[in-house]
Amino acid sequence: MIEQIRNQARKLLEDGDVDVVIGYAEGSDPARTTPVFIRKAEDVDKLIYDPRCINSLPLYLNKRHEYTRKGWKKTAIIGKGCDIRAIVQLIAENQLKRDEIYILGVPCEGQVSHPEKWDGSLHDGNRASKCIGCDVMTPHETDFFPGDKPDVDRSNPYEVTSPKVANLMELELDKRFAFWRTDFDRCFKCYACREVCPHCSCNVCITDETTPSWIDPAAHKKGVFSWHLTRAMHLVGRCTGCGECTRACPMDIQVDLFNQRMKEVVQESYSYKPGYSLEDKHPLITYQVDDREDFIK
Amino acid sequence: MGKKIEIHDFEPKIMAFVCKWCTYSGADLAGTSRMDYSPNVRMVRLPCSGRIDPQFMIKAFEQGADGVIISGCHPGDCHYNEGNYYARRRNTTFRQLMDFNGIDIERIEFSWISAAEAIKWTEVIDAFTEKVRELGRHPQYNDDIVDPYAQFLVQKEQESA
Amino acid sequence: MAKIGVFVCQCGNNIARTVDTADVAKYSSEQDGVVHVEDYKFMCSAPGQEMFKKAIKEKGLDACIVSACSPKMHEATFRNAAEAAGLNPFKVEIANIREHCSWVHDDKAVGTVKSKDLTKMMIERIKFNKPLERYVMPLTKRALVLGGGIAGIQAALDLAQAGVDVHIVEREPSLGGNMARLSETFPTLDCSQCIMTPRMVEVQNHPLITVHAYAELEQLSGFIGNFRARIRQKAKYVIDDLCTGCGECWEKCPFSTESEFEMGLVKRPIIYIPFPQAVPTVPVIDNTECPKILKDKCGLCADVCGPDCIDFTQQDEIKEIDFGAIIVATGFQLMPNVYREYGGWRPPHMTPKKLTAKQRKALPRSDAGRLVDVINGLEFERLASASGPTGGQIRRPSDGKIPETVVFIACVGSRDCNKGVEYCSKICCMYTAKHTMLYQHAVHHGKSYVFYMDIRAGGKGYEEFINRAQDEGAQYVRGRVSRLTKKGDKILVKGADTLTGQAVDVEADMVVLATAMVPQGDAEQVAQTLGIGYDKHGFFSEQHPKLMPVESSTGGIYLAGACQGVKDIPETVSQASATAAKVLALFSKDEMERDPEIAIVDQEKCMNCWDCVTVCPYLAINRVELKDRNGNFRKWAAEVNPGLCQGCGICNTACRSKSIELMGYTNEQVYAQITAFGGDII
Amino acid sequence: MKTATLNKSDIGKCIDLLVQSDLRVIAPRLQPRLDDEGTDSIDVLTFTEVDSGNDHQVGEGLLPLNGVKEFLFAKHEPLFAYEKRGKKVEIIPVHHEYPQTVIIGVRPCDAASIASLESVFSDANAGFEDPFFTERRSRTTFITYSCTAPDASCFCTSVDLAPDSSKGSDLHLTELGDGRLHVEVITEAGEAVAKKLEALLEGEGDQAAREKAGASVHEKLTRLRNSAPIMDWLMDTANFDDEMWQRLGEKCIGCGSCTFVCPTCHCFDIVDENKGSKGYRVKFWDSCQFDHFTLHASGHNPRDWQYKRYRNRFNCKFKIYPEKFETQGCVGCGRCIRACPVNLDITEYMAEVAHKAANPNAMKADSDFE
Repeated sequence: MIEQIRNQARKLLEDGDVDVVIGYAEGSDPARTTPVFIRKAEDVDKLIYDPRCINSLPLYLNKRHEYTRKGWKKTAIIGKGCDIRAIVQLIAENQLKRDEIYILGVPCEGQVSHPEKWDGSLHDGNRASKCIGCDVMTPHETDFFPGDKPDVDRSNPYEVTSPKVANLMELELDKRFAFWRTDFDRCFKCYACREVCPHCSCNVCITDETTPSWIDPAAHKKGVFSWHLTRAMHLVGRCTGCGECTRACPMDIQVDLFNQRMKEVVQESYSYKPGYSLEDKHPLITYQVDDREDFIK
Repeated sequence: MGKKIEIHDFEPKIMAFVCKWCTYSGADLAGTSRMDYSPNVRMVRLPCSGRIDPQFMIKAFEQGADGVIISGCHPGDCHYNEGNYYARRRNTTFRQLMDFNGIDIERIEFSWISAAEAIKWTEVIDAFTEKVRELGRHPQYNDDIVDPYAQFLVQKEQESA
Repeated sequence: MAKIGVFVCQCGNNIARTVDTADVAKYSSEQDGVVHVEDYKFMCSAPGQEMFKKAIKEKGLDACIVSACSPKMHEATFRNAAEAAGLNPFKVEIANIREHCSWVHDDKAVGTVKSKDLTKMMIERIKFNKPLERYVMPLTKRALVLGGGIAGIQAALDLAQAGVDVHIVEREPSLGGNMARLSETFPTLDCSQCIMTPRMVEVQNHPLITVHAYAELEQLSGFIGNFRARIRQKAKYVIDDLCTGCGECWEKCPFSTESEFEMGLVKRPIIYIPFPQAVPTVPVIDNTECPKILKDKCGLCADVCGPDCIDFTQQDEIKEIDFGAIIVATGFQLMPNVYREYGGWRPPHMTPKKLTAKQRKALPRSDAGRLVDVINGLEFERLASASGPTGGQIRRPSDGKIPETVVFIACVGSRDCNKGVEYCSKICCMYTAKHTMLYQHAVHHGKSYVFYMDIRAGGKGYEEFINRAQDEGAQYVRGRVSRLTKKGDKILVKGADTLTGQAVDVEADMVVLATAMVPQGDAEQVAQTLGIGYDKHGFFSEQHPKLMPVESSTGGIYLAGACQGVKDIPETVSQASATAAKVLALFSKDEMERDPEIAIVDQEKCMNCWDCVTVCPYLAINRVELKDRNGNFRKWAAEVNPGLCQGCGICNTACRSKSIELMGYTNEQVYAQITAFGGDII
Repeated sequence: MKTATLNKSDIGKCIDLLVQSDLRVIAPRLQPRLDDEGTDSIDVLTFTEVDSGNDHQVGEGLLPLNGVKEFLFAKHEPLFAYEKRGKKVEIIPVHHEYPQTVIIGVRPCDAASIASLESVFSDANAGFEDPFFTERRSRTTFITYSCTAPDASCFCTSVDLAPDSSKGSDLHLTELGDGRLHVEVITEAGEAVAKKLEALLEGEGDQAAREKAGASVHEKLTRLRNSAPIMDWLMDTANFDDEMWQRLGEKCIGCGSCTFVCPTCHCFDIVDENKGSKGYRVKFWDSCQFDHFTLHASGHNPRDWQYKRYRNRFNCKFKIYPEKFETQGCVGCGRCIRACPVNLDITEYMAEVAHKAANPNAMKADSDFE
């Protein structure tokens, strides 16, 4: 499979159809892989793909990484299904144009949840929870796909597969708060969750704003709580569930639980799943006259 | 008129974000009609419920608000046609988010109050004040979020000793 | 350092009774930035305002808080006073301590604490108030009326009589619209043409009105006061200025097709005017039918034309004209698809969209098995009209026989959630009653039955009119018709009388359907061209259902007539006049002044996700390209058009990067107000 | 130097003894977990305050996610409070608590970082003494524990440290492999703590066994780099614009994780947290990896692209620290490698620089970057 991808990448580079191929290469230790930018046809053999390739590469297509993209007119990118959802969402949000991107889709069998859990194979004990019930293991929007692309029914609603979300929802309110308080205690506001997010595309993040400073920059509870609430709120209906925010967190705060819960809410309330359509607008900037309002007096 | 205001041990602090066309005018009408309602509420006048950013609510709680009221025109009555529909969606999701964070969403009240519904305004304020009074001080926000450095202002005895 | 003045009003005893205003003033004076306080009996009185102005001038105040009544009462008063004293009016804020405090809390201690807090919140807020200048924009005093029916004609005449330059764009070759088709009008039964045609001629002759007949609006750009319309003048193949309207050409034309104006009941020539009284009386050549244009054969019309005004090489012409306001009066059509439900047959051109000659050929020509004598209301109007195909004699379409029994069916397609539209078409009860009368007057021995659901006759003289119809012989049966079938040369109407609970079968010679009024087939497209809202049926949405019923959601575009919702003629005419009044009000100034409390974009921060563009109810946000010093493209950014922005702030909230600020309600102002909260509550 | 031995199983008792003598004890501890965590979580081991000897992971080989720097250089703290009244601004002092603290189970790499931080915050090199840091440092005692299980990301030997180094330590423990620990008292503060633990300490330590144990761990390190030529290479200003900075750094996403987990990163920001007309002036951690870290008010940003920010970080560790503070900037704990979401590896930079320094005349690699 990876040979087909390499050949296609080689062809694209040789023909000058793309300036760069973004993919994965072996990392600095055996459990890790690293993003790589292939500019020359002879380098395509560096490309690999296996369950260690966790990174969400569309991150580099985000405008925040303008420098990386400097000089690239057309970019080929290796995408597993969930990453392609991120690309699709970026296009829907006008952060990217479809014709700037050449998507090399890969069939995916799931990803290991964290490099530290890699033991040479993928199994139930280390498969990321986002991969359970994934409907884009065969990706939906590709320019190249090795082999046949079977039709997949993607109409099913989003399903929360992380047991932690369900666990938390079952807890009493104050227990749930206590859980978050302990977790957020570790947060020192490095903003890795923001920087790895393919959808955080503001030029100036609201938390770096000082006029006014909605979110206190210090890592006390006030600052941490409002940061995580704001981050989650800004991703409502936009998060495509790559789970990178949790993986990137150096203190292992599971911030993507918020996103998963909100995806469930958005699905229940507005039957919307982000990352499947190049045109659809996300639910907070659209409305139906008969939206639910059971909480309104 | 003439309802004597009874001061309780705990008086909740309530912040209201209201649309200037409907709810603010409804509250004005309550005044013109000399209705009586709980004095615990402070209002921020905004052009439309669609202008109410979740950031406002987070900040209000950080400021020590025990409850927050959001109110605008009824669906279909928005002065700007659709602002309240966006507000409704934003609040549906924001409430769920707060709930998932373990923050009691009983402390966020959303209601549609038209410029004619002075009575509804007073009822909403009175009922919500009573509800929040029973809920008590905001346990999640008051204890360690409102003023993260309060303990630094008190000189500890052993230190001075 | 701010120099804030705080003016606490006692409002006689209205505030002072439950608020210790002196204490509020003292408390305010201790606040950061406050340099001047006053506590006065009536701030809004002349001496109060003088005191206010004097303090601004003498103390050099750069912001003022008036703690008094609701801003709805006196915000404008104090802002004007500030302006007179040389202070920017938007540096004045009202702390509402009357309606929101003294009048609702009957306890002086409580009222005083709350008043202090309300004032303090405003003091913190006003530190971030920016001085704002009202926008002044140019204004093109020319109005565009879309549609030349009665609504458009009325609006155009009203405007022109007030001295406004008006252009009417009508897509048919003649003005007149649907009203020109009517034979008589309810409830007075006066002749529609008699009241319509003089107005059409008046429009034609008015020096300030320009009629673009056989033309369509192709594109609209700009905003209130400054629209630019691209109008496509379809090729008529007849030179307007030369044509005398003598009629030689259309009388000699050897080819024909179904007449749109006559609802396909008769044929018209290929070079034609829709009806004899057409205005302008310039024929057009139907380029989908004309053999000269299609295959270069014939050309007889050019031969017979005296003034030699026929030009087969004519092309569509694009005109770009600037307007300041637009009145949309595109009217309605009758629901096109109901015939099939009732087994009826309709002339091919009445399919929803105009078909090409080829497509039309493919349609069955035969009426075998179809009920030709099931017609709709407008077709009946033509049959009853003295200028219609039958010269006013009511004869059925199939064989021209005078029908002895006519069944009228009300609510066809309307009030029908399953097959039609759910709304009540409103005028059908009245026109059905009128039809029975026209029929009874023409065929004295005839029998007419009306199957109805409810009679809705709310209007001046309307109920009386229904009674009169019944008195004149129309038999009203409350019930629905289940089926129409052919029985010999008659139509068997199977219905029910729900009042007696019995089945009612009528063998009718002709059936007239009171078909629902629906928007024009391309209404949604028109709305998108104009950038105005429309509902799920395609009716254009008004700005506010009660208070702004003739404004569209876009500033400077007004709605008249049935394009906004079902209406009868008097309502349409009054709405048309209302739009004219709105346009005149807009045009009454030389320049447009716009409220500065609108959104502005920090274009460097903008990350062009266009969420703001999506949420803006007024299409006030444009996408613009930013250039660097060398004129090269740098980035995209949003830009708010101050002419369109109404200051709702929805974009402000939708913007995640906070690159949009709503002036007057900026994030900093609200933030300051919130952070001032948290003191004593009671 | 005084030495002794201690049974490894008595560490819990040590903690209890220290807690009983009113000391704040900080030890590596696993965070509590929910019943069903799912596969996304990893074990969260952090230095946290413990209140008994039953709940700790001292000597279990793992490296805590956070360093110990947050106990000396707080994540955030107020400098003073202020209130604007009328035309005056009143400064209200804040009172910090500096409890006597013992941090137990500190790895040698983390302990070495304390020495580095000291030279930033309290040494004459910096020209300023940070009272918050020095106050805390003077009240904190470090009990280090020789590393037993370096992982694939560890590289302390590449920066002149060793898994059993006692640099920066007050009291040093080394496993002897027979269930006993070799105890070395290094400073007076260490001695004071040792005195409190006297009941558990026995006789003399076994210096030879300690050396042997240390050497055996030494061999487990796989990530070996030569850091010797790095500083000189960096001092050559021509190398500031070397192509490697862009080539290696282009995948960096600027998340700042590396700086926050780094035990020697010490940048902070100061803001006023306003609440109406009063508030606090607050100091909190900042990161050179953020785009606005060097953003000027004019809008100019000297480190305008991410690779320049990472270049700064590398320079800070291997040039600025040794040059300005005369101490090492990198202690080889490997946290930045573990934390990096895109596997940007500081040791790859080290290897590249060493290679370039060794081959100064080598042909310049065919660069993709202009």
